[in-house]
Amino acid sequence: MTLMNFIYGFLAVLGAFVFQTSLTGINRKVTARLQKRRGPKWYQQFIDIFKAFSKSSITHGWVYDFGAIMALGGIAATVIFIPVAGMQAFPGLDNIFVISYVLAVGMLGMAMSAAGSGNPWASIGVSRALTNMLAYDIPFMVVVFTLIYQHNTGSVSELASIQQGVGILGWNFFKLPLGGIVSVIALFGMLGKKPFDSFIAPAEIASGPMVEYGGKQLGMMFTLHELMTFIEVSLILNLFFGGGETLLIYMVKYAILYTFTNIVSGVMPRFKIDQAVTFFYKVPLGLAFIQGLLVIYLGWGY
Amino acid sequence: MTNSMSNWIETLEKDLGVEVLDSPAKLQYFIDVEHTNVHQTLAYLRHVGFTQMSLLSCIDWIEQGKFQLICILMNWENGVHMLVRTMLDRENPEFTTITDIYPGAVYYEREIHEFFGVHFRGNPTYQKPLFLERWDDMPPLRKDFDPQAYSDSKFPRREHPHVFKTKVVEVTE
Amino acid sequence: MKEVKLFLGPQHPGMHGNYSVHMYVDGDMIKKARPTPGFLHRGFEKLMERRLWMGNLALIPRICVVEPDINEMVYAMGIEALAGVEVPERAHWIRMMILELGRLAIHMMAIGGIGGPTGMYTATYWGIAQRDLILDLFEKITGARIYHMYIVPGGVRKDLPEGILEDVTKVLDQLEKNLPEYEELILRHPIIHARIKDNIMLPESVVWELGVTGIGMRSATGTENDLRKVKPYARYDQVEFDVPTATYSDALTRMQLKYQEMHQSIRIIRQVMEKMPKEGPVRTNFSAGSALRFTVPEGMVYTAVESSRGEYGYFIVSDGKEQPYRIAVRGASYPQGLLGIEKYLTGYRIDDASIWMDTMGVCSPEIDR
Amino acid sequence: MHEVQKNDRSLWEVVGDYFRANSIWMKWYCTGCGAIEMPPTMTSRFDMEQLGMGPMATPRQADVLLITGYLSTKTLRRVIYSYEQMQDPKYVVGFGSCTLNGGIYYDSYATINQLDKYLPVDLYIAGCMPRPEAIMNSFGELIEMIKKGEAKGWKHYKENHEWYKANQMDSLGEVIIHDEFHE
Repeated sequence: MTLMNFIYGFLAVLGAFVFQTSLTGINRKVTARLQKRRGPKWYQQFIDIFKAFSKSSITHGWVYDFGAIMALGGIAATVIFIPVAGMQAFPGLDNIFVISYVLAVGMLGMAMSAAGSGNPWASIGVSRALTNMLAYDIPFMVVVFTLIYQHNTGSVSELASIQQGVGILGWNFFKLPLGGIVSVIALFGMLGKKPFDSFIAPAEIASGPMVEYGGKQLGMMFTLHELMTFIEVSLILNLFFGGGETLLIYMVKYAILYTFTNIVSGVMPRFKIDQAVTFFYKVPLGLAFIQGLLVIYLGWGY
Repeated sequence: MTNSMSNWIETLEKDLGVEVLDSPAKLQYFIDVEHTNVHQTLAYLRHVGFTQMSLLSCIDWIEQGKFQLICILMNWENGVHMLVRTMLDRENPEFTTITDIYPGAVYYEREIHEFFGVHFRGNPTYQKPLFLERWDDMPPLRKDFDPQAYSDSKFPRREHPHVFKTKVVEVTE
Repeated sequence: MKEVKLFLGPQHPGMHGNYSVHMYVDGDMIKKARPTPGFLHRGFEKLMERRLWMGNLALIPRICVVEPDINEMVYAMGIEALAGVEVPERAHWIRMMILELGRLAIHMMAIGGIGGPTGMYTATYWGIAQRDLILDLFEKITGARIYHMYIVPGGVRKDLPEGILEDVTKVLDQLEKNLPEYEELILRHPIIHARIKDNIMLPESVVWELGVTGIGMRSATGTENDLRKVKPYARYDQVEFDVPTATYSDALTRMQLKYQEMHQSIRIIRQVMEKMPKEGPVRTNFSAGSALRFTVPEGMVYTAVESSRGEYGYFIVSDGKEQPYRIAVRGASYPQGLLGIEKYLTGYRIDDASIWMDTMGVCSPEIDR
Repeated sequence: MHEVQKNDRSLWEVVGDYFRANSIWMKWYCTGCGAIEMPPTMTSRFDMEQLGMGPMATPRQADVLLITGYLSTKTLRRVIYSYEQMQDPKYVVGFGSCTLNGGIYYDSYATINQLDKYLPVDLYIAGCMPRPEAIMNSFGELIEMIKKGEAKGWKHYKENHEWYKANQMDSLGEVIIHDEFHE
C-alpha cells in the first residue's frame, strides 16, 4: 500500500465523477429527444452542481450537516473499491461484501441527514427509500450469492475477469439469463429510475428526502448521486456484463447500460411503493430463486 | 312547450300550492316561497326528480332591505332547472340549513355566510372562513361594501407619473 | 399523536393550480382531509357588479383558466335570454366550433396531465405540445392563445378568418392520427393501469350526494346526462354525437371517457364545418347606440353549459341598468373540490391524492373565483 | 429606502454568477392564471430546459420565484414564506400586469396591486397573460442580468428588510400563517 494507491484512489473518485456527470448530461439530452425537444447542453449537469455549491446554505441541526458529509464521504470511499477495467486502488479488497458494507455507510448518512431536516415529507421519503432498498436488495443478493457459489469467489474484479475472453456469450447475463434480468431490474431500483422512483416522487412527496436541501448541501447530494450511480452501474457491469478489458471498452459498455436504463425509464410511470415491493418479491425474487436452483442442482452456467 | 310538460307543471303547482313562474330561458322555472316553506318545497322537488342541487346563492336587495336566497335545482330526466327563491330579512338574516336535503349545500352555505353574513342554523361549520383569510370588514358581497375603497386603504397602488405628450400633431391637408 | 399533518399545496408539485389540501396521515394513509380554497380568490362576483355588461367580458374568461370559452358562452347565453336577442345562425355554429376546440384542448391537457402525478413525464410533454396546436388555431381565430373573449353577447366578436377551416381540418386530422398513440402510451400502459385502475372510485350514491356532474356523473351512472343532449344550446340538437358512458367509475374509466369524448368532439367539429352557413352575419347589436354601453332588461336567469368537468352555470340578475346587479358562478368542480375532498379523499394513500385531484377534475380558479 | 451599491463583485462572485445564470431552477408555484402558460413553456414546444431552466419541487432547491399573475392576500402570505425559505442568491420574476399595478383586478378587495412593495422583483413581464415567447425572452433577459450581476433584489430585500416588512404588515395585517383557522 503505497502513496500511488492513494493517488489512484483520488483520481478514481474524480474520474468517476467527471465521467458519470457528463453521461448524465448527455442522457438528459437523450431524454429530451425522447420527449421531442432539444434539451439542455451536455455539460448542464456540471453547471447545476457547481451552481448549487455557489449558493448559500443553512443548517437544520448538526445531524443534517454531519449526515450529508458522512454520506458523501462514505460514497466516495466506496468508489475507490470499485474495480474499473481491472484497475483498482487496493487490490484484493474489492469483495462484494466490502462494497455493500461501505456503501451502507453512505446510505445511512443520507437517511440520517434527510430525517434530521425535520420535514415530514423527508421522513416519508426516507422510509420509502429504505423500503425500496429492501425490495431490490433481496432478489439481487440471491443472484449475487448464486454467482459467488458458482465461482467460489466474492471478488468483483475476479468475477469480471472470469467472464472475459470468450466474447459476449461468456457474460453472466447470457450464461445466467434469469439472474441477469433480475440484476438489470434491480439496477432500476438502485438508481431510483422509474418505475421505482417513488421515494423521490415530486408529485407525491415533493421530492422526498431532498425536500429540505438547498445550496451547498444540495450540491453535495447531487455529487453523491452521481458517484452512487457510478458504483451501482459499475457493480452490475462487472458482475453481469464482463466488466471491461480496457478502459475504453468499459466506458462504452457503461454508457450503453446507463443510457438503456434511462431510455426505458423515460416511458415508465412510477409504481407506488407497496406495488414496487410486491413486484420485486413476486417476479425478480422468483426468478432469482429459480436461477439459484438451476445453478446448484442442474449445473447451469458453468 | 309540449303538452306533457305543461301537465307536469300543473301537477307541481297543485301539489306545492304555489305558482310556477316562467323564466326568460327555456326549460327553466321560478318558484317563490316563504322562507319557512323552503324545506318542504325542496324535499318535495327532490322527491319528484330534482336530484341535483346546482347552486345555492344569494342576492342583496339593499333597497328593499332583503336578502334573496336562490336554490337552483336540476332534473336530469327532462332537463328542467327549477329556481326556488325566498326572501330573508336583511337586518337579521337567518335561515335553516338545507344540508339534510341536499348534502352538497354545506360549502355553499359556508360561502354565503362568508360573503353575505347569512346565518344557517343547523350547519355546524358554516361560520368558519372559507375563501378569505383574516377578513376584517363587512361581508364583501353586500351591496354597501365598496371594494375600491377597501383596496385603496389596504393595497398601495403604483404611482404612475402621468406624463403624456401634450403636443398635438396637426394634420395639414 | 399518531397522525401527521401534511400540506398538499399550495406549493406542491402534485397540486395543479393554487389550491391546498390539509392531510392528516397515518403512515401513508390519509385519515382526514380538509380542502383549503381561496388562494385564487379575486372577488369576481363583486367586481362584475362594478363593470359594464360588455366590460365584464374581459373578466369572465379568467374565472376558469384552463377552459375559458365556456364562461363567455354562459354569459352570452344569459344576457341573450334576458334581452330576448336572437343570435345569427352562423354565430351559433362558430360558437360550437370554439367550444368543442376548447374541450379538445382541455381533454388533451388532462390526458397528458395524468403523466404528472404518475411520473410519466413523456406523456405530459407530448400531450401539452399537442394541445399547443389547438391553441394556435385559437390564435388564428380570435387573436389570443388562452383568453379569447370571442363569444360576445349577440354572437361572436368577428367572423372566422379566411382559410381557417382548412387549418382546423389539418389540426384535427393530425390529432386523430396521434390519438391512438397517446392511448397506447398512456391509457394502456400496464403501470398506469396499476396506478389508476380500480382506484379512486366514484360510486353512484356519491355522485348524487355531492352533485357531481359531467364525466364523473356519466361514468358512474351510465346515463347520458350531458347538457348538450338534455337541453341543447347553440345548435347541438342538429349535430350527431354520442355521449360515452360507463357504470363503473374508477380513475381509468374517467380517463377513457375523456379520450372517447375527444373523438366525439372531433366528430362534432367536422359536422359543424360541413353544416355551418357559409356566410351571413355573426353578431346582432344590442342597442342602436354604443356597442359597449347598453342596458339589459330587468330579470334573472340561470344558464348552464356542459364543460369538461360538468355543469357550468351563471346565475345572472339584472336590474335594468348598465351593470349587472349580481352574477353568481356555479363552478363545475365545486362539489368534488370541496365536500368531495373532505369526505372522500380519506382512506387513500398519499400517492393517490394528486391523481384524485386530476381525475375528479378539480379546477381551483373556478372554485375560488 | 436604502439602495444597493454599484457593481463590485469579487472574482468568485463573477464565476458564481456565470453558473447561476446558466442553471436557473424555478419554484413550481402556480400563484395565478399565468401558470397556464408555463406548461407550454416547459414542455416540448418551447422547451425551457435548453436555457438550463427547470422546475424544482421545493423552495429550498429553487433559484427563481415566478409570481405567475395576481396575488390574493392569502397567497401573498405563502409567497413571502416561500421566498424567505429560498437560498441566496434568489430572484423574483413578476408575470403579467396584475403584479405590476393590479391589472384588471385594480379594485378587488382580495388581491394586491403592486408586488414590488412586498418582495424585490428583478424582472416584470408585461401582458395578460404573457405568451410563452415573451416568457422565454424574459428568461433570456434574466440570464443576462444575472451574468452582469444586475439581479440583486435579494440583497435589496436584506438591506431594506424593515421597509418590506412594514409594507407587508400594512397590507396583510399579519404575515404568520395560521393554518389551523380551517379546523
